[in-house]
Amino acid sequence: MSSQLLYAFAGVALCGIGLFGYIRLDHLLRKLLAFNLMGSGVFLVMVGLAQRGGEPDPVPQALVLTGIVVAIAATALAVVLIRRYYHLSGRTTLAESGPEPKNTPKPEAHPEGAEV
Amino acid sequence: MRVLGVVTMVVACVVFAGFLGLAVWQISGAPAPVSLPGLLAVNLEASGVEHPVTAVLLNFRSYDTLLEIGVLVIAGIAGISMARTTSLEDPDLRTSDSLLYALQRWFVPLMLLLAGYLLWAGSDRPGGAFQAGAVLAASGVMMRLGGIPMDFLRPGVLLRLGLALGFTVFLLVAVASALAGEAFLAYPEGFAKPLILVIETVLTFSIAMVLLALFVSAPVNRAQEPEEGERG
Amino acid sequence: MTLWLMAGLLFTPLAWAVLTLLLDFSKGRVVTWLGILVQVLVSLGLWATVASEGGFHYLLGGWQAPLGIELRVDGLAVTFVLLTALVAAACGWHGGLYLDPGKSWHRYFWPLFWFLWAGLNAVWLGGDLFNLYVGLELISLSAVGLVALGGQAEALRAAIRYLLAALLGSLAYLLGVALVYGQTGSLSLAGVATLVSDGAVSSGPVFPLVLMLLGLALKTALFPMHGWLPPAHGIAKSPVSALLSALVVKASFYIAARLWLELGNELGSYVLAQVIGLLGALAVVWGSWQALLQPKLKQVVAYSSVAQIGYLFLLFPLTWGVAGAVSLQAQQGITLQVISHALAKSAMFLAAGNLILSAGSNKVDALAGVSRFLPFSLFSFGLAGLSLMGLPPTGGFAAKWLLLQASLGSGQWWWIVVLLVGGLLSAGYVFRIYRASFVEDSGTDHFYHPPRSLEVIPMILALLALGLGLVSDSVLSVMALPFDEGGAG
Amino acid sequence: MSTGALLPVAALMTSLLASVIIFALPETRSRLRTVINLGAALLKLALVVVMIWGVVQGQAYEVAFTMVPGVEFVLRADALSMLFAGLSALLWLLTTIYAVGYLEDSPNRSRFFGFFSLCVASTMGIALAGNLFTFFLFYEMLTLSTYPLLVHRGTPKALRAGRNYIIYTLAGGAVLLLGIAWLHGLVGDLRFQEGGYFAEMAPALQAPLTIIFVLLIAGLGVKAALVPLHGWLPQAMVAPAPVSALLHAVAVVKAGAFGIIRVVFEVYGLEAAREMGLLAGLAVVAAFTILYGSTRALFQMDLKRRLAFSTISQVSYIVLGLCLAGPVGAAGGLVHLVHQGIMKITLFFCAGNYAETLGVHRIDELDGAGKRMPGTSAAFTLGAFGMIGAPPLAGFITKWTMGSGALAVGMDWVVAVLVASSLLNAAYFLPILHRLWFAGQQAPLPEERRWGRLETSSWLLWPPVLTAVLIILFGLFAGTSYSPLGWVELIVDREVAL
Repeated sequence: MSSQLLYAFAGVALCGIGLFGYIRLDHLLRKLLAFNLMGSGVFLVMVGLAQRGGEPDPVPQALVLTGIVVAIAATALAVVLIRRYYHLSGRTTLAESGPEPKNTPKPEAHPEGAEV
Repeated sequence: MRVLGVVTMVVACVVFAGFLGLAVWQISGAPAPVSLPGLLAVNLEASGVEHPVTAVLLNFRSYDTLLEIGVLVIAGIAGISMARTTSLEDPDLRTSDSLLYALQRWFVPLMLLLAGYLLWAGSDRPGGAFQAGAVLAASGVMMRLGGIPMDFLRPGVLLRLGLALGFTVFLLVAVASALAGEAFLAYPEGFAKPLILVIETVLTFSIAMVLLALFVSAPVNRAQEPEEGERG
Repeated sequence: MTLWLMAGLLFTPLAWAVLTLLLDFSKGRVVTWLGILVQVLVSLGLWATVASEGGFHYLLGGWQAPLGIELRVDGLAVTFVLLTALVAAACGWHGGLYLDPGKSWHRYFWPLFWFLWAGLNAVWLGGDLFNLYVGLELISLSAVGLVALGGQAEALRAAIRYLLAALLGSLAYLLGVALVYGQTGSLSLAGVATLVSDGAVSSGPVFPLVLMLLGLALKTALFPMHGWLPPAHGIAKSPVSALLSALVVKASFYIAARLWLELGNELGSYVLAQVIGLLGALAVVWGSWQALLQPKLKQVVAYSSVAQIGYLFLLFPLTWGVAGAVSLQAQQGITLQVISHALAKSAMFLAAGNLILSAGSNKVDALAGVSRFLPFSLFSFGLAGLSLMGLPPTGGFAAKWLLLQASLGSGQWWWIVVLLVGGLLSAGYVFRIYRASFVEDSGTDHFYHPPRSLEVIPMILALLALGLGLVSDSVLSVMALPFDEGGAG
Repeated sequence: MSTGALLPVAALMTSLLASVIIFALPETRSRLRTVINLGAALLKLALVVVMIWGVVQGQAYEVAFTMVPGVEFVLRADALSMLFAGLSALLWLLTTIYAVGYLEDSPNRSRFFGFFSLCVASTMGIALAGNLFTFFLFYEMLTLSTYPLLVHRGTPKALRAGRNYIIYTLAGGAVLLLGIAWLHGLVGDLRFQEGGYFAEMAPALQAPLTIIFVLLIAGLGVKAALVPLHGWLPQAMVAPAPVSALLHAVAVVKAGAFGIIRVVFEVYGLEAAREMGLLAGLAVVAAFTILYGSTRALFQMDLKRRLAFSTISQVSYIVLGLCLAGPVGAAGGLVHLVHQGIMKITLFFCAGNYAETLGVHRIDELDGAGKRMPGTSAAFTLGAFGMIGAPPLAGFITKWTMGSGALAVGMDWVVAVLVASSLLNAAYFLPILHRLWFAGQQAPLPEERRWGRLETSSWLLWPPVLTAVLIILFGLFAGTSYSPLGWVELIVDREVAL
């Protein structure tokens, strides 16, 4: 197999790991990171698989560039939502109810608790 | 019980990766019947830029890019829609570290320069609007952390104009091309390069704005509204 | 002419998004209503063009596929474009009157609304796998933004859950696209389809198709991946819920259906088709059952969406390896189901919004006496309910009839059970609302009476859903139009 | 579209438009509402008469368009549909008059009359439907438009009755739909045609056609209240009297029976149905229903409830008549469609009068009511005797024709059933009559209201009197060609002309 294919398989591995984190972790930020990991995996597969012949293929590179922008936009939006959600509910997970997290922020207290 | 769950998850992910790897392996076996790079090389002159990636991004598949910027703007909008205060400034986030402050004096101009270079380089070697915008945004983030007040970051008309500027110009070009008789997004003969340059420049600015806005937006406060039907 | 129509169709929503971003809510409302007018006219024009001259390919940037992006403008696409125009117009109109201009953040409703519309059009017309991905993300992010617009903790939780699900879904889809590109070297759906059917590529692994379908099913909230839908659709503002249930979930399904119809027969398998159909059937039963139990009005409607979406996935078993005529019946039935559900469900959500506004509570029990003092919104709700129950002469009934015929024709009789039982269950939750409204608790009218204009909108949509059944033949005839394959990549 | 084709549409539209306008009217405009109601009813009656005239001349009114790919929406006026259309048009007029008086200054009237007209519109549609698909369309529409009438009072009891009604009828509708869809998949879109389609039928279709027949009958039997599908009917009598009258005489129950007639006569064909041995089973069910209903009626002390069970038994006469599978028997069954209608509506009108005027609901409170309300009681008596089958009233005609039909085809046991049920009818009606006329009034009447010199409001009095007169006329002039019997014989000639 050509060396480029290594990228593809690295991407495959990343996808697997990312998926695991995505379904396993509860903390929203960790979930988000897992998602980004998976995303990178997908991009690697895309580029690596396309240029298996040896010469680079600019089209998937352009696609990946677009994909990265989209992923960043989504991630940033998610972070904003999570941050506000944390502040309003004091939670860092989607758990419907349950024990309040240790450090529920008081309105005046520093909002960016170590939680986030 | 908990362990069992973890194990099943691990197995599931491994199986998934296995299938994926298998698919990749099978696919890599056979050559692809269609070779876009070839087509690309043929049409590259007509695209108006030397660098194939930029050509794909801003000419061959410019519709993708247009929508992509749209996505970015959406994220920005949704971000600032969280804001309930007049300014996005969040004093809590200021760290007045003298060393950082000193370094900035050097770094910020340098980064601006770099951004400019990336933008310009985009046409014939790796680089382009997004990379430049990212660097620009990064310098903004540094300024922000360094405690340099950034009052222009209000969720006012100016900010929103900034968010939308690049997108607007891109859109206008697209429509102008349609009105010029070509198809939607088809650059008229010879205008390709200048138009693309213009687009890239404004895009850089807007991308930076969006990323920065998203970084600083949603300052924390208790404003909220009741759910539908719950009078309050 | 066509050029102008296309440019208008693609340009208007994006441009209006920018315009309304710069204005405040009330000004944005005026501008939006102007834009809605334009958009509806353009969609009608395009629909008429296609209806008279047949479909065509539109080359963006003048570049042919596979190098460039081609839009596939055929009967089905323009039908959905028109549908989107109708429903979105109604929701925009309603939203302008329903939302409180006093809240500064409501101004962002308009740009998000327009971006959503742009994304939908992009998906209906898209013929390029990656472009469809971008369109999907456009839709998802604006939808999430709309859900979160309230900014209240519950809404945010729902929005985050929705966002995470949507992201995972589109990522799976993108992975599938990456594999397909690696396999064929082309991104144009039509191109890939021809390559596969010619055997130019060893039809090879099913995995990419499965991956894409899985991702899209997650975005369409197919049972058991529906968990994110009810909270999001239930808690959003009613006009938003209407948009989400009526159009947004359909977008990902539309792509899945296109993929299946183009590639399914080569890459799909009987088992795959049956499994998807089974999940759909379970969705019908489970969703309706949950809808029967929900204490909140909008939760009932949201779960009914889960159930109604289930029907759509019967497309997969009913079009795989069956006679052409049967497959056609199934496709027509599903198309009708999509249209009628879009109309009925938007009507239902808007009416529910009005009822909640009137009763001052979102509990079902709070509706006691509604049928006496403000029957109008209840009427709209009820008429829409008929379509969901699949009772004649609504579009829902026409769809059910065609699906029954398809199931009989394909010999897959077990879907008949799903269709009939599903109809009865939906009758169960709709009549539960009627029943609550017929209770005579007090002789006094303690309800807030919303302005007529708010009440008229859902009624119009409900009547459209009702009338669809009567004209379904002519509606479907547009989809059967010849499609000139000239310029297909 | 020719003017001829327009007639059925117009007949449908009169009540549809009426309902729309009435819904739009504010609650307070009761005068205008009444005018619209009666106007629409009269107009419809006129239209139907015109169509009947045309049909006699052998004219065919038909309008059709493709609704769903492969299926047509057909409205058509033929002899059979006119039988039902005429009945419902006539009785709608009377019931409207009655309802106006009955619901005087009670709440939610615009809702009530709106759905009331909608209900009649669907009945008209059922009568005029030209194929099973169209029939089903209006059949379900009927279900929905009657629900609000049933639960009109909004009491827990009414709501419960409504829920059961909906469960029964919608489930029945689903079964019916399955049958229709299957038939359509098997042999395509079948318009109703005299003599049916399966006279000469491939033996291969025998099995599926039998199953489909069962499905169709089961679906229709729910509304026709065939035992064991009758559960909803006795509860449904919580509805206001005009509604029960309509339900039992014209709308729901008859819709089911009429559907069965259509299926047997004009889809399968009487002959084919018999050869396939489908009618024998149906006959047994019908006979059982007749006896069961009458027996249950004996033990009801609530007047309307007793009438409800009597309906269950009486409607099955129609079905039983078909099963006799001979021209005479069929005529007997068909004519009962009309006769049962007018007799039962008379009885329900009277029951409503007792309830409204004297506040009497139970039979044992009726003592001496005859002297207090002679007109109503006379009408009631006529209806009761009609049901029992005393000559020369309408009911007698039915039973006589059916009996001779049974003998003609050698199904003598049916005669036994008829006699038995007549005895049972007598057993549960005569005691009521005795209480009305001969028993002296013991207890004071629960809540008596006075209407000046008449025994009750004239709105309430005249409809039952009129229908009572009709009972006599239909009986006396059964021989003439414009009596229901004459008309039915014309139909049967066309249907069973083999």
